[in-house]
Amino acid sequence: MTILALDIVTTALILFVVAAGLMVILGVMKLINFAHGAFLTVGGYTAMVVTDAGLSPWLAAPAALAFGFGAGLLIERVIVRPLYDRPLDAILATWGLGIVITQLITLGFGREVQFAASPMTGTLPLGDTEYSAWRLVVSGVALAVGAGLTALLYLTRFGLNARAVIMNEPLARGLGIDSGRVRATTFGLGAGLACAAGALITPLLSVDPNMGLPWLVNSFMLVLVSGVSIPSLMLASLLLGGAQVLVSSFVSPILGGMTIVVLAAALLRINPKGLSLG
Amino acid sequence: MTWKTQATLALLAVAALAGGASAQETVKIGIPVGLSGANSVVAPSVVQSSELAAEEINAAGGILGRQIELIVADDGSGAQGAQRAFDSLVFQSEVDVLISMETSAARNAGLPIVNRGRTPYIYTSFYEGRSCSPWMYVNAWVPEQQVAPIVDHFMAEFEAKTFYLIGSDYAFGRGMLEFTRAYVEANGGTVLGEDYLPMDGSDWTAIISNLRAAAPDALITSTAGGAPNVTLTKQLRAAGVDIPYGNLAVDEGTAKAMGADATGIFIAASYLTSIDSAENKAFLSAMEAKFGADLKTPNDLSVPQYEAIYAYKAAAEAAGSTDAEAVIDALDDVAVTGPRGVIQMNKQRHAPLTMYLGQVLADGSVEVISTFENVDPGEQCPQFSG
Amino acid sequence: MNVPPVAPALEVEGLVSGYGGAMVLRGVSLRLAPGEIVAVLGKNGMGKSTLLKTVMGFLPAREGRVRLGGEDVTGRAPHLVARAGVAHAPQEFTIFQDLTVAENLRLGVSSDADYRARLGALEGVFPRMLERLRQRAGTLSGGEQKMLLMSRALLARPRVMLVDEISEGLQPTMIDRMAEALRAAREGHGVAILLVEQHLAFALSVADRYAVLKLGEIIEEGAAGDPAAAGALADHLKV
Amino acid sequence: MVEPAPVARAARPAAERASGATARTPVRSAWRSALVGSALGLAAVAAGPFLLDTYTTNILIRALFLAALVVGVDILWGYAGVLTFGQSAFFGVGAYACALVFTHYGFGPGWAVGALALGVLGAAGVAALVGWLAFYHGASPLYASIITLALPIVLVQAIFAGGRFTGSSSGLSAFPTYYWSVGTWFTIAGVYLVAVTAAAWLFVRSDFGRLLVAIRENEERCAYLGVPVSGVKIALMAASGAVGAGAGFGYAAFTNVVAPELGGFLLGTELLIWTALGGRGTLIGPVLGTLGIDVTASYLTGALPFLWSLLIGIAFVAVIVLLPQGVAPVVASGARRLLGRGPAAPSPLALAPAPARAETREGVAAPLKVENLSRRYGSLKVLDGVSFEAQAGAILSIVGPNGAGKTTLMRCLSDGGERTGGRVHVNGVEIGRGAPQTVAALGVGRSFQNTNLFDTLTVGECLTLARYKRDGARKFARRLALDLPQPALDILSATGLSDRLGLETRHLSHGMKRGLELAMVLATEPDVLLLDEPTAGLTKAERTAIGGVLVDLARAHGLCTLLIEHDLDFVREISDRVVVLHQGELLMEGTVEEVVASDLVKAVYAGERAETAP
Repeated sequence: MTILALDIVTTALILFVVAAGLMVILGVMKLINFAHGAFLTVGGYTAMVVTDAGLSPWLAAPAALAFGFGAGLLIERVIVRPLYDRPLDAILATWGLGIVITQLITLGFGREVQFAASPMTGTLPLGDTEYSAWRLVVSGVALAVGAGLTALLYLTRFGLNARAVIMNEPLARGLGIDSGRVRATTFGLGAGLACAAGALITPLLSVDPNMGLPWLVNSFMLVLVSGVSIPSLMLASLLLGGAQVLVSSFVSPILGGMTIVVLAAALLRINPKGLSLG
Repeated sequence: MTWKTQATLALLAVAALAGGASAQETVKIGIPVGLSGANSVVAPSVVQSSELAAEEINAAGGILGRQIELIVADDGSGAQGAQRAFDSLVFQSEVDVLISMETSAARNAGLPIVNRGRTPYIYTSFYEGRSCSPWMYVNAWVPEQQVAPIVDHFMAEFEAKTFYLIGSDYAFGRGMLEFTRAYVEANGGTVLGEDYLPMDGSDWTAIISNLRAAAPDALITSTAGGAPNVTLTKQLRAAGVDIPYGNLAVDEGTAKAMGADATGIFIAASYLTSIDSAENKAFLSAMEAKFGADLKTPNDLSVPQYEAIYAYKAAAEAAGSTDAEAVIDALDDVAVTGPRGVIQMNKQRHAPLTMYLGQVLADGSVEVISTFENVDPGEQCPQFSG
Repeated sequence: MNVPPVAPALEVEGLVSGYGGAMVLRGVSLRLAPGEIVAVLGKNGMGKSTLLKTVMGFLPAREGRVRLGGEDVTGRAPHLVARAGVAHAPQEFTIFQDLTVAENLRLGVSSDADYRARLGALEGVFPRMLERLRQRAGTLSGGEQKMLLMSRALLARPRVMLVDEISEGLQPTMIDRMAEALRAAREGHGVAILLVEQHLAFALSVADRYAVLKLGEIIEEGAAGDPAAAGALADHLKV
Repeated sequence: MVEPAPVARAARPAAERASGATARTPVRSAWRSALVGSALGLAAVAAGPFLLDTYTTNILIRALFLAALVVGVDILWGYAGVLTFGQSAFFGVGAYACALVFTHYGFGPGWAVGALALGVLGAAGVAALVGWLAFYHGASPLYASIITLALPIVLVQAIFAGGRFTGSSSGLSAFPTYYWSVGTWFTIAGVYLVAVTAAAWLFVRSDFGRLLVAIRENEERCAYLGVPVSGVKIALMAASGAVGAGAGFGYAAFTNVVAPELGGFLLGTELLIWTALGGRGTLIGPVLGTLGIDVTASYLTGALPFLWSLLIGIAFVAVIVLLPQGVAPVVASGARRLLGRGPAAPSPLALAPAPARAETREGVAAPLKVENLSRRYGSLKVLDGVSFEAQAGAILSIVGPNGAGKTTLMRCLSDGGERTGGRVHVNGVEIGRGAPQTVAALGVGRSFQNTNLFDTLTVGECLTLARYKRDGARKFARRLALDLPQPALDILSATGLSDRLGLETRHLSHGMKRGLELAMVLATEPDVLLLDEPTAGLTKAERTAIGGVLVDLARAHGLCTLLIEHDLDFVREISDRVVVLHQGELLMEGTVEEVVASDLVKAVYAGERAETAP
C-alpha cells in the first residue's frame, strides 16, 4: 500500500516536472510547443555529455536548464515569433522543429540507445519500506520547481509582467510592458525547464533520439486539463497520473498507457476548462 | 554510430546504386538490421562481425571466385522500417541472400517480401521460435534451447518455487515468457505474475511494484533488445529488486554497456566471449585487429551473423552457384565451424546449439556457470523435417 | 518653418485610421502644449476612442503623424509609446481584474523602486487606494476601479495622459474628485492631458480647450472658458 | 432537399445559354478538369508497370494508398480547417480489419468483401463518434485536434492490449492474401487513388465544397446562417474515415503485414507534413507531395536517412512559417502567369426572385418575446432581468452607452447557449439551449457588427451559402441559378453587388460588405431580424439607402427587426419603438418620441446619471 502511494505521488511529480515547461509556454504565449518532446531529449543528451565529460552527474540538470534557455531564446526569435496569431500552425511548426532537433541529435550522436551515469542509484529507506532513491530525488526537485515557478510568477517583477501579459496583453502593452520580450523569456524558460526535466528523468531511462516523444502527449494532455496554473497542473498530475498507476497496477500496464489521454479528453469534453483552479 | 560509419554506409549504398555494371562480379549480401530503435544497441556489433566475415572471405578469394558486397539497411527495429529495408534490398539492390539479426516484428514484416522475391534468408537472432518460410534458415537459439538452463539453475541453486515474468509486448517477449511459464509449471514451480509493456514503453513503475508486492523467489524477463531492457533493469535496480534475475534478452555487449546495473544478471547464451576454443580466440583477435577502439563487444547476436555468412559461402560452393533454390537446398547439409563450434541448420531449418549459463560480473564480463552440449531446438517447422 | 520654443507635448497631425476597410478617423489634427488639458467631445461611435488607440499605437495610422515632445512616434509599438511618456486610461478592460490593487499600481510604473517612492503621493488624491492595496481589483466598486485606473496613470508620472470617458457612470462627487486629480497632475508634474468625454460639464470644467469630433473629423474647436461654448456644444451632443 | 425551385429549373438553361459558349463555368470546368485529370491519372497507372522496375512499383503502390488517405486529410484540414492528427487511425482500422479477418476467420472473396465492409463501416463509425466528441457547438478547434490526437494513441494501445489476437507490438503478418502480381496491385491502388481524388476534386468545387471553406473561414457565421456546422463536420470526418480505411485495407492486403505504426500518431503527423508541403487545400498538391516524398524517402532511407528527415523537417517548418498555403499555390500562380490566365472566372450565377412564402404570420404570438433575460460572466452581470416584446412589421431599436449589454443581448437572442437565465420565444417557440443554427431554423437572422465575411468566397458563393437553410447544398455540382427574396435582391442591386457576383468578398468596399451582410441575412428569409450596427462606418448616402430598405422590410414584408445603433439620428428616422439599455438593465422602452423626451435617457447619454456603487 505504501509502495502504491509512493508510486502515485512520485509518478505525479515526475509528470508535473516534465509538463512544467510546456505549461509555462502555453500559459504566457497561448502556444502549444510540440517540440517539447525534443527538448526533453536534448536534456537527456546534455546529461550524457556532462557525465561523459567527467563532470558530476548532479550538474546535468542545471546544465540542461542553461542550454535549453539559450536555445529557447534563439528558437523563439526564428520560428515561434511569426506564429503568435496562428495557434494551430504553431503546433505544426514546433512539431517540425522537434523533427529537426531529433535528426540533428541523430546526426551528432548516432541513433543508437546510449547511457548517462546516474547521480545516485539504489533505494532509500522510507518508514517500513524502501523506495527508488532517484524517483524520490526527482519528486523533490519537482516540488522545488513548483515552488520556484510560483515564486517567480508571484514575487518578481518579471512574474508580474508575465501575468499581466497573460491576462490582458493589449493593456499590458499600453502600460509599457514589452510583451515580445516577456514571450521570448518565457519560451526560453519553458525550453530550459523541458531540457532540465529531460536530464532529470534520464537516470530512469536510456538516452536515444526519440526518448522524449512518449512524454509529449501526456504532458500536453495534462497541461490542457490543468488550464495553465501551477496548483492545477499539480492536481491534474496527481489525479491522472494516479489513475495511470492504478490502471497499470490493477488492470493492465498497457491500458495504463492510455489512461491519461482518455481521461483528459473526457474531462475536457465535460468541462472545457478542465480542472482549472482559477 | 558515428559520422564515419555513417558515411561508410552512405558510400556503400551509393556504390550499390552505381554498381549496376559490376553486379555480375559480386555476391550481394543484404543486411537489414535495426540501426535505430530497440535493436540499435546491438546492431553495430552485428554490422562489425559481418564486415569481418566479408573481409576474410574476400581476402581468401570470395565465394565461387566472386567478391562479397555487403548492403546494410536500417529496418528501424520495426515492421514499417523492415518493409522498406527488405523491399529496397530484395527489389532494388537485388541481393543474393539476406543475412540478418532483427526483431521478430521486422522479420515477420520482411518474410512476405522474401517470399515474393524468392531470396534466401538466414535469420541470425535468437527468437521465440516457430517462424517458418521455405526461404528461411535460422542459426540462433529458440526457447527450447535457452529457457531450461536458467529455470533449472534457479530451481536447483536458489530453491526457487515462485517466479515472476516481465516482458515487452511483442512476439519475442510473449513467446519466450509463455514458454517459460509452461516450463516452470511443468517442473513444479508457480508463476506469480506475467506482465508486459509495449515495446516503446519505458515506465515500468507499476509492474515493478506488482513484482515487489508478489515477492517471488526469482524473476525472468524477456524484453526487446535495447532500450526496454535497459530501462527495466535500471528501474528494477533503483527499486532495490535483488532476487535472482534471469534475463532472456540481454547479450554480453548490452550487459557491459549497462554497467553496474547489470551485475548479477543470469543469462543463457549460445555464445560468450569467454568460450575457450581456437576458433573463438582467432575470431576475437581478428575483430580486435580490425576495429580496435571502435570494437563493439562480440555477442550472441553478432557471432551467429558472422557464422551465417560462412554458412552461405559453404552452401553456395556446395551448390556450385548462387542460384536461390540451389543454395536453399544446400544450406541444410553444410556444417560450419565458427566461434560457437560446429553449426549445422539441419533440424527443421534450425540448429542444435551448445548453450552456456552465465552470470554478469561487476566488470561487465560474463562468468560461465555451466555448459549444455548440443541442445536440440525441438519441433520448430515440421513441414521441413524431411 | 518656425520651431516653437517648446515642442508640443503631444501633436497629432492629419491622422487617418480605422478598422478593416472602415475609416473611423478621417484626418484629425490636435496639439497639446505641456501642462495643457484638451477635451475631445463627441457622441458614441464618432471616433474618440479610436483617436486614443491610434495615438498609443494599438491601431496603425493609415496617414498622418503622432509626435511626443517633438519626437515622431508614429508606428511605434504601444509599449514604446508608453515608455516615451504616455499613460493611457482606456474605457474598456481598464484594469487587471484578477490582480491586486497594489499589483495593478506597480504595473503602471516601470521600476519597483519608483513605485515605492511614489506610492505615498496617492495619499492626497485617492487615499482609499492605499487602504485597499491587497484587495483583488475585480472586487472593487465601479467608482473605485476608476480611481485605481486614474491612480495608475498618475503614478506613471507621464508627459501625456490619454483619458477615455473617465466620468462615465460616476456619481457627481466622484466626478469632482477625478477633476481635482487631473488638475493636480497638471499642476504638480506639468502633464498634458487629452480627455475624451461625453460629459460636457465635467469636460469643460477641467479642460483649457475643447474639440468636437463627429464622424471622424474635428468639426469645432474652442476655448473651454468661452461661455457660449457650453450651449453650442450641448446641441452637438444631445440625444 | 437539393432540388431547386421550379422557377429556377426553368431559368437554368437560359442562364447557361446566357453565359455563352466561351464562358468557363466553374461547374463545367470542374467536371472537365476532373475528367482530364482522371484520364491522365489512369493513363499513368496503366503505363506504370511497364515503365517502372519492381522496386519502384512496390514502393509506389504503398505511396498510392497513403496518398488516398491524404486526400481525406486535405479535405478536413485544407478545406474545412480541422487540423487532424488522427487520420492514420482510420487507415489502421482498415488495415487491421483485413489482417484480423484473414488471420483469424477466413480468406476468400466473400471474406475479403466482408472485411473491407467491416473496415470501412468501422472506420466511419469511429470517425462519427470522434466527430461527435470533437465538434460539439462551441468546441474550440484545438479541442478537435486534441481528440484526433487521442484517437490514434487509443487505437494503438488497443492494438497492444489485443495480445496474440492483434499481434501486439509485432503486428500481424503472413496472413493469407491475394498474391497478385505487382502490376495488378499497382492498378488497384492507382485506380483507387484516381477515383478518390476525382470525387474529392468535384466535391470541393461544388456548392458543398464552398460551404466547407466558409466553415473554415467563419464557423460562427455559418451557424448563424442556419448551417448545421457540427453535423457537416461529423459527416465529413466519417466519409474521410471510410476512404482512409479503404486505403488501409488495400495497403494491408498488398503488403501482407500490419503493425501498430499504421494506425499511429507518427503516421498521422507525417500525413500532415505531406499535406502541408504539397499545399493544403489544393488536393493535387498533397497527393503529389505524398507520392514524391514517400517514394524519395524509400530511395534515400538506405543512404541518407537522417539527412532526408532533417531536410523534410526543415522544409516543413519553413513552409508552415513562411508559406502557410504550401508550395502548390506558388507553383500554380506561376503557371497561371505563364499561361496568362486570370484567377477569377465570371460567376455564372443567375439571380431570380424567390416565390413569396405562403405561410402567414397571422394568429401567431409576437415574433420575439424576451422574458427576464440575464447573462452573467462569473459575478459580472452583463444583462439582468431584461423583458420586452418585438412585433411583426416594426423596427425596434436598442440603444445605450458602451458596455450597456446591447451586443450581448443580440447574442442571447440568437444562441440558446448564451444566456444564464430567462426565456426567449421566437414565433411562440422557446429557444431552449439551441445552438445558433437551431435558433436560425426557428426564423432568427442575425447580422454582425464586424464585417469579416468569408474572405475567399465570392459574393455569389456567400449568397448560395446563405440559402443553405432553404435550398441545401449540392455535393458534386454548382448551382447556376439562385432564388433570393425580393428585399435581398433589392439590396444587391442598390449596392451594385448584383454586378459583382464573381468577386471575392475581400475585394469589396466596406459599404458593399455591409450590403452583402444584410442581403445574406435576408436570404435566409427570417421572421426576426437582428442587426448589430448595420450602418457603422458607412457614408451618409449608404445609411439612407439601408434605412430605406429596413423600413420597407418592416412595412411591406412584415419583418420584425431589432437594431443596435449608435447613431441616434438614424434611430430616430427609422424606429417604431426604442429600448434603452443601461448597465445591463432595461432602462426604458417606448416610442421614439417618448425616449427622446425622457430626462432619464438624456442624463444617461450625458453621463450625468448618478451611479450607485454596487
